[in-house]
Amino acid sequence: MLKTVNLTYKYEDKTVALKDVNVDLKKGEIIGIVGPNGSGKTTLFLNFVGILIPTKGEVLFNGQKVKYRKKYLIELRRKVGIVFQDPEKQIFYSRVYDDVAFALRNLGLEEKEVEKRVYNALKTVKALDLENKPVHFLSYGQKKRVAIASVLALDTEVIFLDEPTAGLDPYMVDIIVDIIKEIKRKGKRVVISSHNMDLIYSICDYIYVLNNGIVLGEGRTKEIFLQDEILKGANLKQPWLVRLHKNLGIPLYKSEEELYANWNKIKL
Amino acid sequence: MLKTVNLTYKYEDKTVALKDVNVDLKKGEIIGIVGPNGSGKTTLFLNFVGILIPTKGEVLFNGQKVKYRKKYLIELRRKVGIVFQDPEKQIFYSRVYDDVAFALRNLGLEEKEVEKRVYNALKTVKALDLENKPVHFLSYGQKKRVAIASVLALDTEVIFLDEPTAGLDPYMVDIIVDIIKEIKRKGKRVVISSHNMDLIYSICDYIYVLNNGIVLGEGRTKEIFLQDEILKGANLKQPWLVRLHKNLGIPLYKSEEELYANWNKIKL
Amino acid sequence: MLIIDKYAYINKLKEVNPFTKVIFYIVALAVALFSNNLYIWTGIVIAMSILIVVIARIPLTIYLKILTVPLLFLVFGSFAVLFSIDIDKNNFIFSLKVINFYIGITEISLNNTFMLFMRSISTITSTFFLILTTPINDLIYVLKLIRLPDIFIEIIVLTYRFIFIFLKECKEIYTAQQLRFGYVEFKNSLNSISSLVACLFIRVMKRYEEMKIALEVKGYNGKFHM
Amino acid sequence: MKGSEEMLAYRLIFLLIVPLIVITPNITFAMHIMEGYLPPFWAISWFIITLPFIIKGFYNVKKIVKSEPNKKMFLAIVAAFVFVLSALKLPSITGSCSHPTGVGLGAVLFGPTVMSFLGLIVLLFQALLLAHGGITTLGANTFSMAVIGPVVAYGVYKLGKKSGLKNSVAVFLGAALGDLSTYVVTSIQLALAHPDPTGGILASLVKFMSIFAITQIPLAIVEGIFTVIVFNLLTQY
Repeated sequence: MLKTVNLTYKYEDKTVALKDVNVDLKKGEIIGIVGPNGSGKTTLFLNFVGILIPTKGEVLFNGQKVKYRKKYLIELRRKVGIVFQDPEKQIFYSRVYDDVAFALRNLGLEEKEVEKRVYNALKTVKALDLENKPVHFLSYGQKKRVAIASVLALDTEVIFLDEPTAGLDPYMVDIIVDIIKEIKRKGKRVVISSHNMDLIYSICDYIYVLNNGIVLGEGRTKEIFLQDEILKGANLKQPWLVRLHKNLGIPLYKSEEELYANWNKIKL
Repeated sequence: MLKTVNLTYKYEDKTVALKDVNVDLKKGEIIGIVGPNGSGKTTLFLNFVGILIPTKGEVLFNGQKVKYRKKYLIELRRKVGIVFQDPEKQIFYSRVYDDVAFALRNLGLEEKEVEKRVYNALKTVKALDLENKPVHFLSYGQKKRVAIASVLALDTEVIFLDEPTAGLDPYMVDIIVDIIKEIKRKGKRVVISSHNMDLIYSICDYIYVLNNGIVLGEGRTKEIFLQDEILKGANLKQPWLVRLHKNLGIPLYKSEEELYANWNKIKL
Repeated sequence: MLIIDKYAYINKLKEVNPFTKVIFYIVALAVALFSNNLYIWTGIVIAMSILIVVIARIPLTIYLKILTVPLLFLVFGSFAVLFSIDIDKNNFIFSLKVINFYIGITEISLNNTFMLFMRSISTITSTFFLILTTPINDLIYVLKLIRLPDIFIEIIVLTYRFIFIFLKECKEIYTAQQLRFGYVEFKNSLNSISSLVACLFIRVMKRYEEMKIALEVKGYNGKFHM
Repeated sequence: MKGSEEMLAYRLIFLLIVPLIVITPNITFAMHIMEGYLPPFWAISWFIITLPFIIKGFYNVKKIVKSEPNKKMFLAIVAAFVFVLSALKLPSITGSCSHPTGVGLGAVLFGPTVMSFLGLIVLLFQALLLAHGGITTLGANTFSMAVIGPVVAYGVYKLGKKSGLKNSVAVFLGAALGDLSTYVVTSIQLALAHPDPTGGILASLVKFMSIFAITQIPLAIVEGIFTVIVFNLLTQY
């Protein structure tokens, strides 16, 4: 699996973006990375996929140090994929099919295999009907799904999703959540960064809290969101289920369905 | 005040973006326009400020039909301002001060008046310290505040905010909420579009629900969010306070503080 | 946003094989360009208009609207061809004296202008047939068939994608400026349009940096496959 | 009798020139020769004349792309940028609008050799997406806008810099003269294709040039100023 060991990353102008970060993806199946804007989430992701090279410390993949040679990186990225926040910046073709096929063709896969994978990926994100539409006619949510499909097609073991629900309406958010659950069901590991604490709380099982490039805290979802100082340190809010627990003394539930199911017990 | 009467807007290619829309800003002090991506919210805003000209129906300003002459539009836009979602596309100058002064200078205001207004606006958005910073060093949240300040400087009677909290972390969202409340306190009318139902629920007093260019429903905040069919028709979710009310039968509160304050009564 | 592009994807002839359409277009264009026959030209104009409006179902209003641009050009551009200046009045079939010379129309220029007008309008309607019924993505497929160099096609593919991104950005920036009175008079208009372009340029370059990362992640190795 | 005929003539000229001034910039044709406007001989000739420049540009592009594959995307970004630029409206003194050619800005920012190849692509998209220019006139338009314009703009800019002119003056001259040279070439192309029946090519050239002088000199000046402001803004970043 993938992890960082004392990862420090400085920009060219010496500002520290990440400092002694230890993140281990083994710890959860859907891992949440939370922190305010500019806390270093995206920089961390870029270190994980070998786009940025750590200034100090390292990234380990299956126990081995990641090597920054072209060949090694190609292999790494067959195992580790990333979907960036803005779909417009990762879609290069105006034909949806060609765009989802892009990475596969770069790997030199046979056209038959490419086709199978493209359709599978489009099916997973429920976008099979978009195949023949030009990208510039797609809505933001549709583009987002196409961007996710391009990475799914690679069939990586790990997928990083940077703000997968930013700018989407509640219905689209649900669709993305379904896709994430589907990816997990296929046995892949998912890492999500998001500002939506309710979303993170409901789907992640392990959380890292980041601020100013430092990991302020980590832990299983329910535990970490109970630690006020850590959240405050990162200017974050608790999910509403946690706030209810804190303010009203009712038990902490992972989902609202759980709360509803146990409501009678609470009332008594 | 501003309102639309049977406003229909068709794009050049004849697709209908808005159909018989009646929105009256008199109905609330902070008005929420909710609906999924592509439901016509932004198109509606652009009709309100005279950028788009209705295909049928009209926009009334203080009881008069809006006229699409240059002079009239200048007057209209001195009274009605709009802040778009992406701040990057509304900041044209590299110095914050110059950018906030842009509209004022275009109107030919005296430099002394310009200065007063710029500082006032920057103060309202808590960005006085950014005055001399080059824009490209600002964070996303800071740019958002500068974009809001540029419109506040015009001292309009109405301000439209298109997705004011999209992409912001929870802390920044709170700051924006404070700014919105401050704007309201100054006696201005605020119209917000947002996907964040909890936000809309907590700060708006009147809501229009839009889908496919049609107003599916309107009403005072508490009432509209109780109407399941309308929300479902627009693929929207209820705010969690409303969900609690619906699923657990506890009274409907406008804010979580209210819920906490009344908790003992509920328990009994 | 670009109305021609929009209809290229939704017209009723979209599904016709693009190669067939391109061949048909080239033949029509060649005939229109090389012939000198009024009837052939008229025939082409009528045939293309029927194909566009009746068969492909492009709304007549839209068709006429996009035709007005070249028509205006044609009308005004033809003045220079139509009128001549001479000191001898007898060369003209119609003329007016201006100070010491005559401005007028000769029989040849009248004939030339008319022929020019007809040739233009028949090639224009031919081109309109192609661009209104064939999406760029289909044309790119044809370019591949005729084995145009890869780099050429790849740059076309990418440019096509970027045009829409930048147009949208440009429009949004323009609207924001317009709402802040950026275009109320000549001087500030010029300043605003300049800052729009500068702003767009900065964004474009930033986007390039960000897209390079996306390219690398996707294992780009120097070729945009199709 | 004679007097009234003269009056009529002045009125006629007035009637011709006023709409030209008002409409020309609005419909932006001045820089593009429209579809079918050149007879076959000239349409083909200009393709042949332009071809070597395109091939040269193509090989330059190939070389750039080979040493730096990411530049492929960069070139497309530049092409799209220039396309969008040419779809913008520049304000003009008469109150109407015109589109910048972007020739000067593009040439000064990215160099002239690349522009000849990218110019072809931009013109192709203008013909396909906007119905500006045309397929039969693509050769002629590429020659005036993508070959001559950028070379003049870049040459004047470099020369200006070398002879110690202020940067903004050099940019202005480059952009404005690049613009004008495009129009001069366009006039020549039109005059060659449509010689005056009484005065020949030269008379025809005078006619086309005088139309462009009325409409394009102010526009070239505006484009020059525009390019300078853009340039200054960019250096602030």
